[in-house]
Amino acid sequence: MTIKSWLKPVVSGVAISAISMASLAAEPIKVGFIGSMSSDSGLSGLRAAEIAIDEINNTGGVNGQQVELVTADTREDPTEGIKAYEFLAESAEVDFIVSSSIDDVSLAWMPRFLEYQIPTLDTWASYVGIIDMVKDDPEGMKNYFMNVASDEALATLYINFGADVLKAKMGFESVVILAEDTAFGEAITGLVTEALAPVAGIEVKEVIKYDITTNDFAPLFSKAEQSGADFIYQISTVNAAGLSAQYVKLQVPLAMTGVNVAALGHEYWTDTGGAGAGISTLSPIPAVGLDLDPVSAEFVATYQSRYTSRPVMPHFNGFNVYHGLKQALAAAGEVGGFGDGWSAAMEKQDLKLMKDGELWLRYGWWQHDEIEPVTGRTYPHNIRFDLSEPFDDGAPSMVVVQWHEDGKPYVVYPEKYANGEFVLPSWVPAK
Amino acid sequence: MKLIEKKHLVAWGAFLLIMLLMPNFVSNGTLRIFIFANFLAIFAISWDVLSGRTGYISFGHPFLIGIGVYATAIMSKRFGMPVEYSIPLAVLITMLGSVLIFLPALRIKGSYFALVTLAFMELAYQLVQVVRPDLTGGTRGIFGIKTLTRGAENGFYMSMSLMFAVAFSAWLIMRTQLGTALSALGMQEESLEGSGKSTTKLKLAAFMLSAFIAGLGGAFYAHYVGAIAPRTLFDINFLFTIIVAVLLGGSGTIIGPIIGAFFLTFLLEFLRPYLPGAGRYFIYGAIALLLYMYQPKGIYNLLEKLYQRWRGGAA
Amino acid sequence: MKPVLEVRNLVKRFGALVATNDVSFTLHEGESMTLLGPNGAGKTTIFSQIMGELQQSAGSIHLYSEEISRLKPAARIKRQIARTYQVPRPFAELTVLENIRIGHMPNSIWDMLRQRPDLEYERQLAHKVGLAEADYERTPAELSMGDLRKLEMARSMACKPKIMLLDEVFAGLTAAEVSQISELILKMRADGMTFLMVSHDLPALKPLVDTAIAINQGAEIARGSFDQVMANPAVLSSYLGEV
Amino acid sequence: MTQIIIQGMLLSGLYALIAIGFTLIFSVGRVLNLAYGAYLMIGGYVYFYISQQLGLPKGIGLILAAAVGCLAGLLKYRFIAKPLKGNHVAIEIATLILAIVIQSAIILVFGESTKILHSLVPGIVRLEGVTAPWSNILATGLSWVLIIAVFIFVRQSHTGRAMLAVSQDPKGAAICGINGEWINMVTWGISGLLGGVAGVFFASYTQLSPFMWVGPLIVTVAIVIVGGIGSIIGTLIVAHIIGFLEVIVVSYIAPELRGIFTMLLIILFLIFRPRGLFGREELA
Repeated sequence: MTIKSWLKPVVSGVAISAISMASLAAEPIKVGFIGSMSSDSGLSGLRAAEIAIDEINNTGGVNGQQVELVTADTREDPTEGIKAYEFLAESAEVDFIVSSSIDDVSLAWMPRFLEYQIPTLDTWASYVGIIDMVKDDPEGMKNYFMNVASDEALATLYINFGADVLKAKMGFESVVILAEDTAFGEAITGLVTEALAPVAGIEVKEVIKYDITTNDFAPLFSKAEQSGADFIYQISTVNAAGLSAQYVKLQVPLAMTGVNVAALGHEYWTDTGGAGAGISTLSPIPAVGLDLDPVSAEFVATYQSRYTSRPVMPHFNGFNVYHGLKQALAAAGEVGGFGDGWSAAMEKQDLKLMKDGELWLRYGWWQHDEIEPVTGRTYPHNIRFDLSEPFDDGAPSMVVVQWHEDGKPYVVYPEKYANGEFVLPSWVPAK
Repeated sequence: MKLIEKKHLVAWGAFLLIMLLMPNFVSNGTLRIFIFANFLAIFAISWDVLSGRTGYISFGHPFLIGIGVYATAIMSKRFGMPVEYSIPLAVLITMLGSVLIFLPALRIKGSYFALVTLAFMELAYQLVQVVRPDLTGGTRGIFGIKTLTRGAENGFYMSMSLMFAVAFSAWLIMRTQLGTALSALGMQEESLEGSGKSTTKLKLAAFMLSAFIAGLGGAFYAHYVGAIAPRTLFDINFLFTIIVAVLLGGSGTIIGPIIGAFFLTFLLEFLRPYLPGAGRYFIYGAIALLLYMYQPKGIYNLLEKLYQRWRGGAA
Repeated sequence: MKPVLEVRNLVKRFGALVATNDVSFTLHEGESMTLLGPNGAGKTTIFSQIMGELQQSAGSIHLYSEEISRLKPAARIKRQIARTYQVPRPFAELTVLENIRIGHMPNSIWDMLRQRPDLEYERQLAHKVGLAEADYERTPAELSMGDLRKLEMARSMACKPKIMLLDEVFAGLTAAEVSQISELILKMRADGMTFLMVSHDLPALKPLVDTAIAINQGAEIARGSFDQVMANPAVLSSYLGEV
Repeated sequence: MTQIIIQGMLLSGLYALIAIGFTLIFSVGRVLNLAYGAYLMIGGYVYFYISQQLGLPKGIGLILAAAVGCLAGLLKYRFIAKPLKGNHVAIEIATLILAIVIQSAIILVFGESTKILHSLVPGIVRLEGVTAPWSNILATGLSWVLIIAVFIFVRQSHTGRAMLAVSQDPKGAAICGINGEWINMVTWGISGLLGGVAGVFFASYTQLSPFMWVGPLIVTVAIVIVGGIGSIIGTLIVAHIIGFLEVIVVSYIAPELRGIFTMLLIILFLIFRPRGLFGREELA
């Protein structure tokens, strides 16, 4: 007799007594959360999942079944991510997984997803290659969804920002790119050099690559200054706070914009000790500084009454987890679980969040054969986005956010969402 | 004493049998934990063959493992080479790469040797990001490496057979005169030379054996996890896990590193529900430090002593 | 008798200090020679140069007419010369038999892997030097000084030398052990072994040697039979000077 | 050119400052304290907690950073270096484990995210078109002062000479009535103190993170290895060689190759000239 067969009667005995005590039938639905528990973005996602599940359980659960949350930490490390995914799939035996994993970690557990086929929703990773996998293998990837706009969509809208604001308004004609030496840095550098120049008419003077372990950016900023460019385009995901803090400490006399992941968090100002002024970054929406629709605002109110430690405001992926998890559970409710029909039911989910009578945020999906008009390609199972004004088909894929010297983040682009102007830091001379 | 006796073979057989039957006793989740424990045990044995025996402390073992990992990942992913060729080639490349840390060992030892190997690991970490990122994947590493198995049970059997094969072969080798000579090298290098043995040849043998195991473990590991990143590979934390596994289990033995690897991996998993984040490493590290300070010969030695006391008490 | 070991005009300098000052001698097959002299006279330094552990500053060393001055220690041992140390340096965590095994195991890695140890031979050697059967599986930490010396002898003998250099072979031994080792050396002499010895135990040394060379401050001061050398006034004063 | 000189001087000053405490322990105890990087981290986080989270004056933050660093040094001596006396490799392994423990403890208390320290002295100067933060100029000045102070202390004071004696011949020193225990404690304490102070400057120049200890540790090891064990002047000179080398590599060759030269220096010196440029003695 194996331990397993010996355990079975005991376990089922416990289960039976539990059932007889509770009038509700069946076992709970298990939702797994995978993300980095010690990072702000991971915590945002986790707390959003807790809130969403509590709300669903308080209104009777899904078809009478209660929902239970199981968590697994990735430490933003691909190997830990694989272990965490295996833990959720095999030890916890969850029915559904919501992920706040960064790109690298999602890519690492992707083979495990293909193996287990547990319905999974990504809320942080934006790598367009994963959406391409859905395109190429619709059957194998049928249970995978990504409710953040893929990075290609982010970059495309950013090029417009270059033309409309940097060139037209600020008069910037040339850029020096300061990019971390990563695959992400290389990809964005490629997009910017290939599209920013021809589309927006901004010349790329020089590309400076730096090691992600760089402590001292002073020589790099000197180099950037000497290039004679009008502004710096930074691509920084790993060491972002350090780079922007030194930018301010050294009072580099050039405007800086681009991708700065640290500035996506509400704690950015306190983390940098106020040394983050003038930095602008693209942000997937909902972003810091973005006004909220009533539904999301209520979620934030609940969040802030429940959690007092950082992050005090959920990151964009917190909103994605909250709305996305509810959609996933609703789809499961419609078809009686996370079985075969779930994917089709999930594809039909379409949450339109309105503010002042206008479409503000949309959690819907691109369908398999639907072509996005601007890029001319398909994005199955990616969140529905809109790349051009007036953004009436979906939310924009991103907004540009800038931290001003008053310590507040403002949305400066696109026009429809803007609540502030793109300005130069006080020490930077105007062009 | 170093010869092979029946009771040893019986013990190995029992160990193999328990491992083979393991999937019947435990859940798939536990099997997954065993898989990582098996790989850690392989790396720990590799470290011990070099550092535990000969006394040349390697602080750069992830460097060796990394060569194997990257070699097979690049060959199979970037050049589409079948795994049957890429793994043996990766092992060969690792053995060649180990010459880089073997040469310094001819001149320096002790702390200095440890530092050189540490520097090699850091150098590899930085080079891998800069040199040909189209091949190495730069900082992000390589994803979607062909995996050899699907499912926890298959992964378990693969890693377990590999670990068992490595452990048993290493054990057999350590029972031969070569094993005796390698241990002697760690105790008294001068006397060994004074007994007419070429210490250079013996060191080379130890480095090659260690690199063989590291390369083999690394290559299979790459094809198990399917994704590698330099940050977690050429990492002091990874080095720490390997060394601590050996020291806790008991260096200079084969079963010690296995015990250490299993103990550490399961401790980490056991702590997961209580401390989901990196805080687990605090408890893990504190236990490692205390054990190292007060039981430097490791758990194996402790068990042996307890067994002898128990037998003494029974007799 | 043919010459087996020739030392010609050996010089070793450590900076300004001359540790070996133009020493020459020839050792013939079956001969037993001793180097006499106070502490620090440079006897062990000569041993180390013969074995290749120290490189001489000038002069040469020949073994069976072949120059070995530039060979590594292991290569010299292969040419059938071995030594013991003033302070025994056993392999602390190996057993007595394993310690002996190090001496006679093959040189090639492949053979080390393939060949089983010759346990019978190890036991014979251990028995020959007078180690007790009960000690065979013990580690050096459990042995007396006398047994450690015997172990050193056995390990050197396991290299199958024809010439043995014995450094302070009687130091730290009880009277009984001294006579045991003496007997062993006499027996090996009878079997044709050539010896070069250093010892402070002059009475024990005397019956074992044919020739003596007295050394002081690295240079030879007298040569002849044991009694002749000991009667030399320069030798006496160098010893007395030490006291 | 001016830019290279100014940036080189500032970076080198910082490197000299972080290396000096490590040199001290290496020269007296002949011990590689791999948890040295953790002193820097402790100093930085203590300063962050006191002056940024509690909002107390920066001076108090700096003093407490030094005090906690000193305490960490003393504890490390009492509970690790002393029990493992003489076994250098064991101390290295134990301090490596300790560094990981400290790293996890900081993650438990402060979380994993990067923190930015306010500069000890805010503001910048522009010299010939090159920006130099006051805080770095102060760090450079302080590193010179501390190095000279330690140099004078070791050469002139009774305790300092006793430290030299212990470093050269522990047994001889004991015979001369020097209390080796006391000297070791003083050395570990001062080393921790210097590490704590250096950590504040290092972190305010760069940033605070639980993984920040590895980088400076490697730089420090390089400086001590290349400079020669226990050579205080060697530390100063080599800190400048490495600092300038890094700035030159970043400005003229390629920024991403910056650390590679440091690593090559370590490897080449350890293999071909283990006593370093100015070293006194070889460590087996």
